[in-house]
Amino acid sequence: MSSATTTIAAGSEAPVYYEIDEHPHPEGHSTLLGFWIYLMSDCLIFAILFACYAVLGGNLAAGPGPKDLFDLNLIALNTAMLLFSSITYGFAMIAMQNKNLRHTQMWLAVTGLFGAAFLAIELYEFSHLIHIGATPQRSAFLSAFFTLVGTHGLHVTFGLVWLVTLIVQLGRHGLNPANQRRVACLSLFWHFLDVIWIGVFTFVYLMGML
Amino acid sequence: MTANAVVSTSAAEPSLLLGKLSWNSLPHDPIVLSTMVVVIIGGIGLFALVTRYKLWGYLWKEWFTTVDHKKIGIMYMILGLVMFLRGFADAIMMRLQQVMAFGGSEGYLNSHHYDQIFTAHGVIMIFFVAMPFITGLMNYVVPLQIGARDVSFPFLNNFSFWMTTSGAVLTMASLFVGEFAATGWLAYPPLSGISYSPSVGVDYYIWALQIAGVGTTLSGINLIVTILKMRAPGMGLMKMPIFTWTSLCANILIVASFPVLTAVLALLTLDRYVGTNFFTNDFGGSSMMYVNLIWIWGHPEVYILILPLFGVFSEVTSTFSGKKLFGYTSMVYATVVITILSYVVWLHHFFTMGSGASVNSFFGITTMVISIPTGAKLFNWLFTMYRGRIRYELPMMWTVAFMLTFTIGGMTGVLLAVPPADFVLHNSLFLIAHFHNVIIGGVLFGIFAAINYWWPKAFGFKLNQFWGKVSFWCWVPGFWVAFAPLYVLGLMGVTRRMRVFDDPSLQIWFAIAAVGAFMIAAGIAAMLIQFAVSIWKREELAETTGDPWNGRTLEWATSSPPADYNFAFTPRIHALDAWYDMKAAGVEHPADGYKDIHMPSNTGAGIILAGISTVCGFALVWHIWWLAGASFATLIATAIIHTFNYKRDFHIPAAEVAATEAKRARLLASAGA
Amino acid sequence: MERPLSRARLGRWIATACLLPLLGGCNMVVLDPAGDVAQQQGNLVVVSTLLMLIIIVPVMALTGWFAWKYRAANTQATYKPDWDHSTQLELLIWAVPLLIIICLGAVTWVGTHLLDPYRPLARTAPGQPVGAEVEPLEVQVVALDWKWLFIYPEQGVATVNELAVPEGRPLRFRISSSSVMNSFYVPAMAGQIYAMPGMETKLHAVFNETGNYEGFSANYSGAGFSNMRFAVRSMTAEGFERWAAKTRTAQATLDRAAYLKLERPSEKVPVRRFASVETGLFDRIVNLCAEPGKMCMHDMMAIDARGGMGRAGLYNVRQLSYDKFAARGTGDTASDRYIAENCTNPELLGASLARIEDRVIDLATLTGAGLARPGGPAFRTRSNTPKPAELSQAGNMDPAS
Amino acid sequence: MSANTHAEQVEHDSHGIEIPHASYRDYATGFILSVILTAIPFALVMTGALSPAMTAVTIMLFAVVQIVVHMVYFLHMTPKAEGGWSITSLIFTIIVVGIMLSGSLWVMSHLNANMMPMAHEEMSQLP
Repeated sequence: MSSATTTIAAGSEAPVYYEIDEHPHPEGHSTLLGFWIYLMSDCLIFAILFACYAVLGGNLAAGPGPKDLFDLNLIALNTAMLLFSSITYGFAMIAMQNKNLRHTQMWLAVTGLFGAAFLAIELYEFSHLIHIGATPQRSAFLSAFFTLVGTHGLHVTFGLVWLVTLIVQLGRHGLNPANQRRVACLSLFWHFLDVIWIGVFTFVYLMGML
Repeated sequence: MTANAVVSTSAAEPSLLLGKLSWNSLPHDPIVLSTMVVVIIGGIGLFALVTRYKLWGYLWKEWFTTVDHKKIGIMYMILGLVMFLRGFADAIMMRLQQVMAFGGSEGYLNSHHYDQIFTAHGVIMIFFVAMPFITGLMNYVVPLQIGARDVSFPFLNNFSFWMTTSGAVLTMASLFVGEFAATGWLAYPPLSGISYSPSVGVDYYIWALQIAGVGTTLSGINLIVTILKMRAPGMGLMKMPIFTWTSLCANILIVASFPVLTAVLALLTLDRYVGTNFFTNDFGGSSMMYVNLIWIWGHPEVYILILPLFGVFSEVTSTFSGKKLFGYTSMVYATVVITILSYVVWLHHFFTMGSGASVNSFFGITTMVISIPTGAKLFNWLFTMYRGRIRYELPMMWTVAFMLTFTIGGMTGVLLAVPPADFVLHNSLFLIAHFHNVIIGGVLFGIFAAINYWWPKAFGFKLNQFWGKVSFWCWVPGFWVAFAPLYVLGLMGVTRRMRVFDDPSLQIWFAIAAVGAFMIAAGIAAMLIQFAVSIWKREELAETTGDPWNGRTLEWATSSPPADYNFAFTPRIHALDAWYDMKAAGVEHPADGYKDIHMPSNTGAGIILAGISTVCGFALVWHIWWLAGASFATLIATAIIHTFNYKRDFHIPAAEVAATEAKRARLLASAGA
Repeated sequence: MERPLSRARLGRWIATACLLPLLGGCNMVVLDPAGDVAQQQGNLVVVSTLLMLIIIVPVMALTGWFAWKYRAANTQATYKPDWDHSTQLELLIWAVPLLIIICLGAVTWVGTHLLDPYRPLARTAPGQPVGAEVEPLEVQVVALDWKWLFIYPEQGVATVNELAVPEGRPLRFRISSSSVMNSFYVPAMAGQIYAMPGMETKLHAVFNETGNYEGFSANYSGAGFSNMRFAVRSMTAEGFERWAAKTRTAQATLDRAAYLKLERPSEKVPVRRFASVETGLFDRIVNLCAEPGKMCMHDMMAIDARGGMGRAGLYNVRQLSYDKFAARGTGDTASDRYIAENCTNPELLGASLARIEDRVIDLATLTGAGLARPGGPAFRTRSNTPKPAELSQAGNMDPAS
Repeated sequence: MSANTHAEQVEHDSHGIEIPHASYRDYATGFILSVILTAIPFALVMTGALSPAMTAVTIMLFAVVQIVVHMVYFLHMTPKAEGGWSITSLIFTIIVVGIMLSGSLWVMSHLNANMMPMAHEEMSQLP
């Protein structure tokens, strides 16, 4: 992992106790791992929300259930948006590998558009539900539903803010190592949200419609 | 006496400008009022002193904005100490109330006040005393032990500290502005729901913990990555000092359990603020779900607190017995096993909530199983002492006291894990005695051992022995005098959180417990005197070798206090107990060949962000929506602006390193002469 | 189970004898209770402690001994700075605790199942099995803010803050709460169990001695918690009959309206007695539908189990018409909503009731794996379950709905 | 510190960053698999081709597979990335999540069955 490990090993007879000819840990060499561990902790937040949905999802309080409220066509569209944003983010990563700043920015922007579309659809769904009276306050099921899906939506929102910031930062500083790291971190974040969404559409929407 | 003791803060219609905040929110109670006056006068005095001696610039530059893990560690310890005094004041007040409130006497605290006190005591002691203490220790020691120059994310470290402080500030603010939760430290709904706790107390609780929780989680991530990525070359996992191992496990537990707390509290927040129905009685909510979830966090939390101290005891025992740690490998495995097992025992906190027998016995037995690795650890310390040369310096005294005290605490813990036994002891003073037995006897004694052990490293002088011993001999017997009566009372069927009592035969036991509490108070006073005397006589107690205890791990290879960069040359590890190994091999520190050292720069972003978070939390507590919105927007904007700062590091020139190291070499030479 | 427990009793005497000089005169009710269940639980405390002392005592002795013997001043003692491993010792320090935990685990498994509060009593005292003909006395317990309500369906009476029971007869408590979590605990009788709103816990116990005891809430429940105590009077069977007869002559009666008044927060409430109780009141309390016009939880859950009421269900939310929480400090009742009782859709209601009628209650698995199924009377739970038809009809006829 | 040396430092550092290597092939494979793995569950539920129980099992299976696909092709999870620590932390998280979910469901089903007014008949099915 660090280049220092290899420096000394060769040849010297007496064990070396201090690294004279030192190669420092490169700055930010822990960032991706740190960010990944953050994602794991975020994953636990979602796990708790899923657990709540699993336990409370059946408590409709004599109100409407999933079948009365969900529109699978809308969710299919939503899922498609998120999937497209995944692949476009992938293209941004490849553009970055190829040191192509313009393309990186462009693909990030496209990703952002898909993400925004996803959010818009979700907001439409929520406002529709609230409009007909299926508010989070109506039943434990709706509380759990809005919170789980809404938390995912909040993450996407946060991802969008980050995405915009990053596009600006790329414009200012180009593909320097710090920015490359940030693009890579956001990539983890974005794809992680995708993984969560798989859980959401399977367990909340599809299972709800059975 | 009727329910009118409940002071209604929601009587006035919330205003647009100040939300629920009004003159009525300030204290009426004479006790709180006088405390407030004292604190305000003290605060003004402190402010004046700092201004008088023109220390603001120094504090800002050297401490508040620092990204040096050592200084952050010390600031955590100070935070823990300050909050410890507050938490202990609560404890003394409870002891006094319980000894007075007999024979129809109401004591001196009404329920509104008393219920807040026991809640605040629990919350403060766990979140703002024990957690800062252990985080501070890990922050200070771990990078030194693994031969690193700093943690992986120095800025994040500063930010985490200030977020923890921000939570503490909110908790303290609740003392004077409004009130704190009167729900017990875990705030079970429906009691903590808006229907039964309509005032701001629970909101303070929620936001203080949420803000501090951000800090704790981030610092956990930071330390995990530091340990995984920043170890000196040659330090394989099985060559890591045992304290680093236990810290790693504790931080894994932090990262894998605090999000649960965050999520649960967020759901409670939604219930209170938005009117959702997660934990309400009606509309399909389930309050048992809250209890279930919060203990999924709560039990690992216990191990978060104790594991690092197990590491401390291991280091101390090994150092002061002048021996290698017995059974290092089994110690590591025991730690890892405890880490995993701590996730499968949470239900033992609510055996009496009505689960079936198979669930209860499953969780009872898993709980007992944890005692096996814990027992193995105790044996390992025992056999480390065996055939050693034990020097009874203060850290070692605390360790022996720990071994004797914790064993009893462990035993009563296993007892409580037997569900039928728990049915008669749950929520009793026996339970209180048990967990104080492990938390004081384990966590606090460990922290005292650690403070005495690493103080010379952090400040360059030892702590005064005499006052240390006075403190020790007040604390340890004081603990037993204070808590043994609670074991007895528990067996007499007395419940926790009681404010008044009927049965006069109980009073004597509460009186004994109160005496114990005052002995502990004397112990705390002696400890503060110890610090003061030691700072006063720091020239006499000066420690120039960097290795006052004939230590075994890498932190003792540095000067006391270590240079900003910790190690001028990164050490290379060949064995467990790296420094002992280096001493045995007679390694000389290289005298020249220094290079520029790459360092992170200080930044004010952490304290600014945390300050805004405090404002935001306060606004949310009081439903001052415009302020909450504005401060949240500012928070995000500030964070984004901070990311536009790409220049976060600098280099210490080789010449400066050489000068620092030469100075140290001179010191060492003079010490040796 | 007989033998280990009698051995446990011996252990208990030993332990008590050891502690006696220290604790002379103090009444350790947990270890020396008046009821068989609490007695067994207390014995388990002692047995477990003794089991653990097998290892705790040597460890503490060794700690003291090593700490003394290997002090630096004692240069006579062996000093082996590099000795850090011994396979035999390692085996020992893992194996001995493991063995003890295995024993303790076995004790726990059996004890937890046998002393499960849901499990009907198999005996009233050592060597006194409960006959098939014995009907346990049912007491319905409600934790109110901040007092206890006891309803005796068999006697048709109710009390506040006074629990009177006949000695020697199995007791069957059905426990709930009106607002927040409490814990029902009579240390002299049996271990505690939580009392929670909208839920029903059960406790089976028996008193083996007559006398006056104390019960209380063991889980903090708000401002009046400290005084949430009740008198427990264990009487002879005849004494209990006399008590019940006397209670039936009391002035007050407990119907839903009286209950809703009683439910409001108050502290240090003196003993009150009610000559009669509205049928099904306890079930209404458990189902959170003592308030007029509010849908009962079992109806709600039956509807939920069938997929809810659809979008139509969105409109059956009503505002609470009275100030339930005022005394707890909430001035704001406008936000307290509830779900209206469903009387407009008889078809739906009929279906849910049919489902409730159908249920067959079998508590057999409560015996736990590997344990004998207790014989005896208590499996007639069915007769004790809510009579929903009656309940709902009462609700439908309520003028408020 | 002059801007000049700082820039050099940055240049030097860029060698140390371990951004996982990605290729068009990876992303395309991942995307196509994801589309298939998403479309089939949706179709199954929308058309009702299988019995509800069968559908439930199938879509859960598909979800698990799709999560793995995302992990491999989008998140570039390999046992070697970050010295194996990222996959270790992932496995640890999965274990903890598994414990939390299954434990909570088990505990809550017990509590509900034991105490909810409605659910006595479920008690006999409890483990």
